[in-house]
Amino acid sequence: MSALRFDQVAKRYPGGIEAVSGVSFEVGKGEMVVLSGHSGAGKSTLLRMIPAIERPTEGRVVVNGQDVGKLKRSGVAILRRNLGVIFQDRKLLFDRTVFDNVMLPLAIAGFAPREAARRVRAALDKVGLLEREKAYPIALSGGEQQRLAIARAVVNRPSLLIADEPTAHLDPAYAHDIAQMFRSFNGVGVTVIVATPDEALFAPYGARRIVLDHGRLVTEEAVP
Amino acid sequence: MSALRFDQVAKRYPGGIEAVSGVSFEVGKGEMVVLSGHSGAGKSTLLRMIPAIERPTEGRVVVNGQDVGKLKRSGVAILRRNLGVIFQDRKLLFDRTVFDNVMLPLAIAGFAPREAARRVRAALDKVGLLEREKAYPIALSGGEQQRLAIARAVVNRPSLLIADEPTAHLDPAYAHDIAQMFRSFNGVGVTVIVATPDEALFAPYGARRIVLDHGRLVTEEAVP
Amino acid sequence: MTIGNWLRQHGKACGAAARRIAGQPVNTLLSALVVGIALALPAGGEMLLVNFLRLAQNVSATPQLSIFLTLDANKKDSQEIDARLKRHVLVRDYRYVPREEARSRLKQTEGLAEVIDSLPRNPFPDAFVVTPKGESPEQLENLKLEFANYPKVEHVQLDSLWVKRLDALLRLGQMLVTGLAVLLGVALVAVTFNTIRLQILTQRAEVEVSRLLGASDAFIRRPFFYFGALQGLLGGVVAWVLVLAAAYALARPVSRLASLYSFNFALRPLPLAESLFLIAFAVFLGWLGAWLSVSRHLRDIEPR
Amino acid sequence: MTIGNWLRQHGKACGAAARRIAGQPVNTLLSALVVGIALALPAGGEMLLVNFLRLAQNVSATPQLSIFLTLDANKKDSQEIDARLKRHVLVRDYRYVPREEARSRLKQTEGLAEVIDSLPRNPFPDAFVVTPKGESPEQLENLKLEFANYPKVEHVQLDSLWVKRLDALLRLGQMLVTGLAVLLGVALVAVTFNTIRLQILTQRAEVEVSRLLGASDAFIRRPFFYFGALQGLLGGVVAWVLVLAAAYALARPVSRLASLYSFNFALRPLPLAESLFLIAFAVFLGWLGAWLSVSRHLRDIEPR
Ligand SMILES: Nc1ncnc2c1ncn2[C@@H]1O[C@H](COP(=O)(O)OP(=O)(O)OP(=O)(O)O)[C@@H](O)[C@H]1O
Ligand SMILES: Nc1ncnc2c1ncn2[C@@H]1O[C@H](COP(=O)(O)OP(=O)(O)OP(=O)(O)O)[C@@H](O)[C@H]1O
Ligand SMILES: [Mg+2]
Ligand SMILES: [Mg+2]
Repeated sequence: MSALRFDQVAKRYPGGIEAVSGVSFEVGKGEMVVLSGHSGAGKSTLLRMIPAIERPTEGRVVVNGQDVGKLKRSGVAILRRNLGVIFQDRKLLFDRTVFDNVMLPLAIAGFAPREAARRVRAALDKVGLLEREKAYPIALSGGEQQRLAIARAVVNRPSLLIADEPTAHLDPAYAHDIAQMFRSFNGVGVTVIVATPDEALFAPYGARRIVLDHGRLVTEEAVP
Repeated sequence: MSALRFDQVAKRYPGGIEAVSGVSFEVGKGEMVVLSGHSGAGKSTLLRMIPAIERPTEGRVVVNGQDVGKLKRSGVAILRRNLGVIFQDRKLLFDRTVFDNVMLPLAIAGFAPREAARRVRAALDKVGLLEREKAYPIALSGGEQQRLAIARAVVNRPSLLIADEPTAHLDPAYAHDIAQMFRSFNGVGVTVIVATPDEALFAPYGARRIVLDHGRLVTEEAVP
Repeated sequence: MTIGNWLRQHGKACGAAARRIAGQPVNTLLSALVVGIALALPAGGEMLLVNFLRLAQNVSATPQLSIFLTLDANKKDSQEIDARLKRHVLVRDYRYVPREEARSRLKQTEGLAEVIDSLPRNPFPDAFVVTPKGESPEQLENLKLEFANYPKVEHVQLDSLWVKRLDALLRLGQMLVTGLAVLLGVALVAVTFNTIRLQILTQRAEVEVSRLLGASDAFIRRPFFYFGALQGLLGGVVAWVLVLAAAYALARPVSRLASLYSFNFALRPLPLAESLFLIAFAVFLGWLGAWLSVSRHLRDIEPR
Repeated sequence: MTIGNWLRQHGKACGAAARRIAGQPVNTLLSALVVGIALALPAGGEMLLVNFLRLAQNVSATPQLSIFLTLDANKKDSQEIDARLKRHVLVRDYRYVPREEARSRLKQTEGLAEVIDSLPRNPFPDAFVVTPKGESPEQLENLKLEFANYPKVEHVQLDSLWVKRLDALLRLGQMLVTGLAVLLGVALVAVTFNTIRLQILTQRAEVEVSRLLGASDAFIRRPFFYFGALQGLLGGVVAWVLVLAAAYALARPVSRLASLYSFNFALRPLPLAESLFLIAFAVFLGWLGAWLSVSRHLRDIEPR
């Protein structure tokens, strides 16, 4: 069973725009995939269909054997709890501290407070924000906010990690750190799918390449 | 008289972090400057002091001959009306259409509706979003939102344009277009100051380089 | 800024507020209902009170003096007193109550009808009921003494218990209505204050971005003021409708009650001038709530 | 989910709501004031009504029959009737009113004192005032006929005008209080509904992000329910305080009014059971408003 399978998926937005058309591909468990393409190619749309934020208008998206399009409300909630997602616009909560932002997925999953706090600190440490745990996101620089979003996505130890341009706003040095971090998640068995305009960044880690162009899949190959 | 002058400027945030220390430089009228530095180096902080979003804790920031730190509330409002700013987090209004987002600065400046609409369309056309004028920002891809923010910043034809990572979320092709666009603004006399992790992008246009490191100015030179 | 420009800015702010209100019909209706109810209660109370005062004025605005003749007074004696009263400068009005009328009036008093019927003969004397011109206690006391010295006058009585009762009732009513008005005025301002506060919070991004783009404080505040005032306007109209409805609903039981007290009385709804005042007041309160809220909450939103 | 987990989740939601409320003291106070005022008015009205009913019950819960003897009835005749009444199974209670007492009672009636004094002799007969056991109109009518056939009885009178008046007054009062309660209940739910709506809007980002991270509907709704209920609780307490204050403020004028009608009457504040009910009801209304609002507005917030 693959971790993720797209099966002739199309997404037409109400406005009439077909952001994704006839896309089929498969991601095996423990694989690392880089999704690239021009701005507006449909990368975010494609990624948003995995946690059922958008539903495909045609075809099927299958995550861990479940057809996402057929899930009920409660099924969607459970699915999301088991994914790690880094959104393109980060979706941080500006009225909660750095610590509480990372705590949120654990609170939702119902972790005991002590264990949750331990995990939050571990995740913050990994992205270099442990010292800022009491700060509010507004006091973070763009790159720090990006790292906060990453910490929140991985705190739950998801088996599938989805990242939409996780290295935007990061200088090359930090971007490499982040890529390295994803690589290490991948190394312990996490399936990773990353959309990025900068596919070269992930090249050293032997990620598979998927390229979109105007919603269509044009390339699917291992990074050279 | 220079367009912009920093005079031994330091900014210490309430938390105790000194984001900018003893920075002095000058930007002449019609110049184009690229500001770079690692994540958290203080680029955004520095740029935010120009429209008085942050006030320096030491030193002076002088814009068009005015000491920004000494401006009253109404003075700040007038100053801001005459700047074009692209914020790192874009600050779009998600409950207004693309058209209305770009209209806002003109409404604030009190333009007559017809002239304002003409200018809005011209600005949207320049960033390739004219067809999407009736859409809401949520229906735009990351890169499209970025271009919308650019259109809003230039619609008022400011004499000083401040851009904080304007090419984040843009694929290289679009990033070059945007850089080219800034170049053309600069060509008609607009002073431009851009923070970007990707200074190479602006190299072909002969922009001056300013590099920050942990809040200190380390390099100030023409791009080679 | 030119005048045209100024007008345009205000028109825009008002339009924006109106659109925001029209865009959420259910919530607008609910808010208007709350404001309307809050206003309708003191307004309705005031209406009842005004009606009651009108009734009271008809019934016994000025105290009256009753002159009872002796039982042996005859027609001529009555005429003599009638003549004196006619000439008296301090008598505004008077009425002759022959002994037969006194008897039949008393018969209407509860539980007395059959007692009176059972009496072997009419025990009542002829009487005069006098409405004097002055109202001060001394004047009345003097008149009372003067009348008592008229020939064949057994006794003069100053009608005051009824006045006292009415006064106590009215004072209670006024107290209730004033309390109601104060309480609900406070509630109203609080509701608007809170609505605008939350409105500001939901428009936080808009306020922040406008500030960043150089909007003046006036520019940012204006739509909120219009919002508050419009909400007040709607509430005022609802209040007016409620008061009207209450007047209709109460008309029946009130006039039945009045008839039990042998009054002929119909509830009058709020007159036009007061209706307009009610609505204007609602607009003012809405504006006030908006102003307080904006003063308190808008400064907090600084761009960052 | 284990029970400990469930408890923890509820505790957290309640804590979050409490923190949100405590974090904005001025606004919380204002909301509580609005809810409190809205609740206090019908509660206060009910208190007045309950007091009034109590008074009414004392005064004339059951109608009475007055038996007037003929003027020539002597002591023996009275004793005969007294004996019959004592034996009568349908008589709960009765009282002998000698003609002297009738005369002095009538003297207390406004404007009659001097008339009575001026009468050459006491025009009143001896009388009995009877409180019957039954209350149905036919029973009373039968009793009336029976008493009328007793020897030396001039007339029997059924006391009913007073009852009718009281009934009309009470019906008016009940109508006002019910109207008030309905109006203000609606206002209250509307206020909570609106507060929660705006609360949801201001927490839009939080709701959206929680959804994205896989929070269940219950998880998201819970804090809003607690928020509504807590706000209701505060409002209920304010309402209770207001009613208490009103009871104090009204005590004076009410008992003065009562004394003018020769009643000895003191306003009693809300009893404990009803105070608790008031507060519980406030909590319920707050919860209801939150529930309605959440049902309507929360689904709209879908992550995008
Ligand atoms: N909610 C929506 N409604 C309508 N159109 C949408 C919506 N979301 C995205 N689109 C459109 O679909 C197309 C693909 O958008 P998408 O966000 O998937 O692109 P992307 O590859 O992520 O681009 P970027 O690199 O700029 O983020 C774009 O043209 C965008 O305008
Ligand atoms: N409001 C604030 N309060 C406290 N600290 C802040 C605040 N804003 C920024 N900082 C801190 O100041 C330092 C500089 O931040 P700044 O946003 O200027 O960096 P930057 O160069 O723009 O970085 P990036 O490229 O990641 O956006 C960072 O360490 C950041 O955490
Ligand atoms: Mg995207
Ligand atoms: Mg920055």
